[in-house]
Amino acid sequence: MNIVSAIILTAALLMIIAGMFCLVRTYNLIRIIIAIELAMKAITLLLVFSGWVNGNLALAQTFVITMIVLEVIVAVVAAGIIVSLYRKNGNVDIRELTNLKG
Amino acid sequence: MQQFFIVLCLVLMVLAGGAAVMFRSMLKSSISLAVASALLAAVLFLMGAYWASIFELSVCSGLITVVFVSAVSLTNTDRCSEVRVREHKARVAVLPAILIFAGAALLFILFNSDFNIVASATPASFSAFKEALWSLRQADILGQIIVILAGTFAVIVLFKERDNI
Amino acid sequence: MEGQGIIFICIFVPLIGAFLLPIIGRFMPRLRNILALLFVLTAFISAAIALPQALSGTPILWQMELPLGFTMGFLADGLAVFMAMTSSLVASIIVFYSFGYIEHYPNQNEYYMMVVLFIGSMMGLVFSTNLLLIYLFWEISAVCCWRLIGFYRGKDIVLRADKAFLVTVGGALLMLIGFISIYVQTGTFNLLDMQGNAISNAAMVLILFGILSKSATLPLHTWLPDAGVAPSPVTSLLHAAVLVKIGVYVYARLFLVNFQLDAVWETAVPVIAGVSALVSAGAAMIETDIKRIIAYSTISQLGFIFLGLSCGTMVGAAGGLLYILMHSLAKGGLFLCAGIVEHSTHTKDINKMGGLAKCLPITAVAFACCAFSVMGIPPFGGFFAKFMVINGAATSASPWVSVIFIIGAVMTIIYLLRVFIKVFFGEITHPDIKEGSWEMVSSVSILAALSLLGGIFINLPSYVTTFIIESLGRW
Amino acid sequence: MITFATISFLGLPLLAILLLNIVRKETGGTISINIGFVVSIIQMIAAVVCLSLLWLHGKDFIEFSLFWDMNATLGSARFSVDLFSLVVLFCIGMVSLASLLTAKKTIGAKALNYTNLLMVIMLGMNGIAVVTDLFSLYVFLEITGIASFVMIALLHDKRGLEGAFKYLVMSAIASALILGSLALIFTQTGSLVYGDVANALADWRNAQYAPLLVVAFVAFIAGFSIKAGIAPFHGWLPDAYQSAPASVSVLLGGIVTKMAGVYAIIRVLNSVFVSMPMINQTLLILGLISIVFGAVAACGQRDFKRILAYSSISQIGYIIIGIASGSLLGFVGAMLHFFNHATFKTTLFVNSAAVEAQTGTTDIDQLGGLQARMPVTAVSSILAFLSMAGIPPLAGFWSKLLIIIAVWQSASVAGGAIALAASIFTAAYFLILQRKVFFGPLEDHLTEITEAKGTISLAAVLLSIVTVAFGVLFPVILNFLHLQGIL
Repeated sequence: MNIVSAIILTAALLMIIAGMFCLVRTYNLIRIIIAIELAMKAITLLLVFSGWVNGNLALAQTFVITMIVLEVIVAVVAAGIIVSLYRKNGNVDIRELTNLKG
Repeated sequence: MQQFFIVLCLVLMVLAGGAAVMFRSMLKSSISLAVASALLAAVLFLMGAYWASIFELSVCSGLITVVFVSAVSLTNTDRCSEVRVREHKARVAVLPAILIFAGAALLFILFNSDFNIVASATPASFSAFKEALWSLRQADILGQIIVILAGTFAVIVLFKERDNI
Repeated sequence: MEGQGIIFICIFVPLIGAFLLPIIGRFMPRLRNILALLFVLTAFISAAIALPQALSGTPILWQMELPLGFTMGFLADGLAVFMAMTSSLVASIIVFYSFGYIEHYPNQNEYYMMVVLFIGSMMGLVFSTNLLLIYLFWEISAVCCWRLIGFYRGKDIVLRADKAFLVTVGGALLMLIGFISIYVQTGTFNLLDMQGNAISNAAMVLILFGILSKSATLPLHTWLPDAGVAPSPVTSLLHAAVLVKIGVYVYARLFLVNFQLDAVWETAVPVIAGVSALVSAGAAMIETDIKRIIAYSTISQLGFIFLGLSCGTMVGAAGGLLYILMHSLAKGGLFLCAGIVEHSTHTKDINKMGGLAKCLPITAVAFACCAFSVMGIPPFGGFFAKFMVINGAATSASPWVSVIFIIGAVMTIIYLLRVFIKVFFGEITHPDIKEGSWEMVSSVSILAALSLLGGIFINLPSYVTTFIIESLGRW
Repeated sequence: MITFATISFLGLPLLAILLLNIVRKETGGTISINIGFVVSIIQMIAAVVCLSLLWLHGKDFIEFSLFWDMNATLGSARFSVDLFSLVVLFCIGMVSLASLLTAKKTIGAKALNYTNLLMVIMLGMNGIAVVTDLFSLYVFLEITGIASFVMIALLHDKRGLEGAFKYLVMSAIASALILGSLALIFTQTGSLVYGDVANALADWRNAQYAPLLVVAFVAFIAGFSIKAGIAPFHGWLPDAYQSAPASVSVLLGGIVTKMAGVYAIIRVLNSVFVSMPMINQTLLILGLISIVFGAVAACGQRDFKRILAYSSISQIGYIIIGIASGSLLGFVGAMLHFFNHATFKTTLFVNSAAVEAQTGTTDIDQLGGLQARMPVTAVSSILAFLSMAGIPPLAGFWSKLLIIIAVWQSASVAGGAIALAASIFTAAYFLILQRKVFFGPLEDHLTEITEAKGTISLAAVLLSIVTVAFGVLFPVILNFLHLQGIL
């Protein structure tokens, strides 16, 4: 394994860890989505890296493009839900989401 | 040289990602995310994935940032982002330790696996990319069409319709 | 093979007919009642028609080949037909009794449907030759029992119905685990293919749990007294005709006819039965609720049946089988009498009753006859059956068990006499009550008469049961 | 004929979306629901047609494509239907129909949006059923997910938005896990088509990259377990089910999470990760935890829909252990249980929709004795529940039996026994629910309630007929499967 691959994998892992850390650390709904986006960056990197490794970069790029489209739509839906929640609750605090208990 | 730039961009990207986590202000967080995304685009470009890089730059670091910034401004929550430090001191200390430990274990596993690298850093030709996209990935293109439809309906439901409750 | 149709009539007329009853009941309640009785009687008559062939040595058999060893079939051998006749006979008298008892309550459509479905599942169970079919009908009967116990819909009543359902279904699940372990060993669920196989003790314990939960024997008996909140015809059905007898029958079918058991069970099962008989007899002596007393007496008497079937001698097994018949008739009668008493006095507490023999003379006589049969007073049928059981136990490998049962029999006499005297003699508490409707009174009279006749003409039933047991060729 | 039938799975909902948005806004409501009926009924017919053609020609699967040339380069992401996907496609049509029947009475002014999203979600689920490529599988999973978030939030109420957000976050995490694992697998295989990956992984045990694949598998199973709501990863599922509008819960509970999680796991296990004991054992343990946990947790709930949600977790466990047994019998059992779960769980959600529509609440403490007032709902719920608790002769018993025999024979005796004994908890929460809602005395404030007329009752009746018929005719079905050489 060459050094660049090692650094790429490390960077991807660090981004995922940053995302997970952010996910459990925040009360803010928007920041939760930012955390997920951070993790998705790492996944993008991993996908291109895998194409780079096995020489099938063209295929890897098509994956990345499809994935980016999906990512955007998820972000838009999430933002829409957050804005609607803000209109109901007056804030974007996860501690306010207590209507569902069992 | 190229490898040096890849590494440099990666380091900067991780730093920007960390900044996105650490900033108190939501606006600054979103912009850090955009920067991380742009740096990722640079990495992808250097690795030879040109089209992925263009998409990453325009869509992720452009469009998604717009979405986040609008969400932040629509909800006026730029400043009220509180952090869970006060209530769960113990948990906040333990968690990074677990994460870093898990990460180290994963890295160890990955470094011990032997990647048979075939063609590192050979940029894909446009024709190969076109072939891959249009004839191999028909299902994904159909999926993209459907997901854009879904996004449209989502916007209609979530933004356009006035709620009557 | 001739006459397979008769088994199908016997099983499927009540099973399918049950679902017609609520539809008919919406328009013509009277017709529904008559049809319900007719369906059950059909089962009885077709079982009776099948009797000669069943005893002839070439029983009627119908089978459907299925992959994976799921092969299903119905077999009308002597044991099955005897059981089917006993159940459907008592059940048809109970259905007739319900005409009078149930007519003022809501949910009658459901009641008749469930009763007939109950009988149908019993008929299906006795003829089954497949462990899966046995389980299938077993669970249908549990569902019927659940709806029937909850007939009055009170909060407490429904809770007890749930308890009964949960206990019997839990036992049945354990039994199914046992069945599957047998299946994995042998590769089939078909009983005919594994005649004479030995089964593992683990499977035996699991199946025994199922049987004990259904027959309400000691560790799993508590649901049965609680089920007394149901209408009297239902309790009578549970105790006398169908539910508890299912457990006994499956025991006979699996462990007398089919599987070879470890010798240890010839002691273990009688001991469980003996403890159950004594403890519940003790409980019956201190209870004051008339239906609970009779319920505990059922648990106690089931001990006798189990003893007979499990003691390992031919006389005992024949006696156990005979006692199934005699106990069904007598216990059915006792519950129906208790139903009349409850209907008239609106109480179940024996301390609040007395001197009812004046107002309810026929009921009192019928109650006495049935009680004598259960106590084992000659010349009633119960005497001969009990005598055979204890005789069989005394000549078996562990004769000391019979001592326990003699004590149990004495206790039976005491607590049944106590009930009888408290309720029907002494101070008159309810001077202005009347007998129940003619359907109710006549059905208890029939049951009492049958208990007596069964004793007087004991030759016929005892010949049949002995013949059935002999033809198994075990001893 | 066959081309038409196969293409209708993906083409018809697309066409319907076009049609739906051409009609004028004012009349859109009723027409859109009717268009939905047509689409779901045609899908059911198409599934049956394909199934019979499959048997007539004696084939195992049919390949097809939508717009492009079928015979393009090797390794392209093409579509294919086989027995299992056709059963599943039939279920999708059936549950969509039930959801539409429920929606007709309850959805009101949102009919057009609802139908549009239903078409998208059908496209997503049909896509999951027919793709032959791991990445396309992910794409369609995501489509299904996005459409379901929006459907949960359709009414714009606080609860719906909250449930949708929780689902979205968990689903996004699951997607990240799945995609990361795909990237790791892709490094070694160079393709994500099922067959290619299976070939590349065939000798995984001896390969140098085995540790890498272990990481990939862990991420993969975790991702799909989140999507399926298997026990340690189930947090979002009850919230999502409870908060969704009535007709959407029907859809979610009946089919969506089963498609997104369970079907995907089964498909991948069957065509890609063939016979890997490590994965099978993990899934067996997860499945058993789900069965026991879901059933026990359901006993403590006080909301009709939440009980159903927890019971879904429990029932999914049965499907998972069936497939984890690794034998053909287990696979058939899992397939049949999938179908049965779709019928009886849909029935129950339709019943909860009926109760909600008539009484305005799903809190079981406020209900009681509804059987006298709503007989159709009560009887169909009893049948569905008995089927779920595995009481013969209803459908659920047979599929559970096959699964348990398979587990017992091939994997572990204890597993089979636990799975079977856990049915007692199913019976327990069934009794609690029946006692509080339908059985028992009629509450005073409910005396004015009437049966939910029209399409809701129709849906309940149709589904009950399927449950009963499947159970009673099971020996015939068993024989038929045997003749086809499947068992």
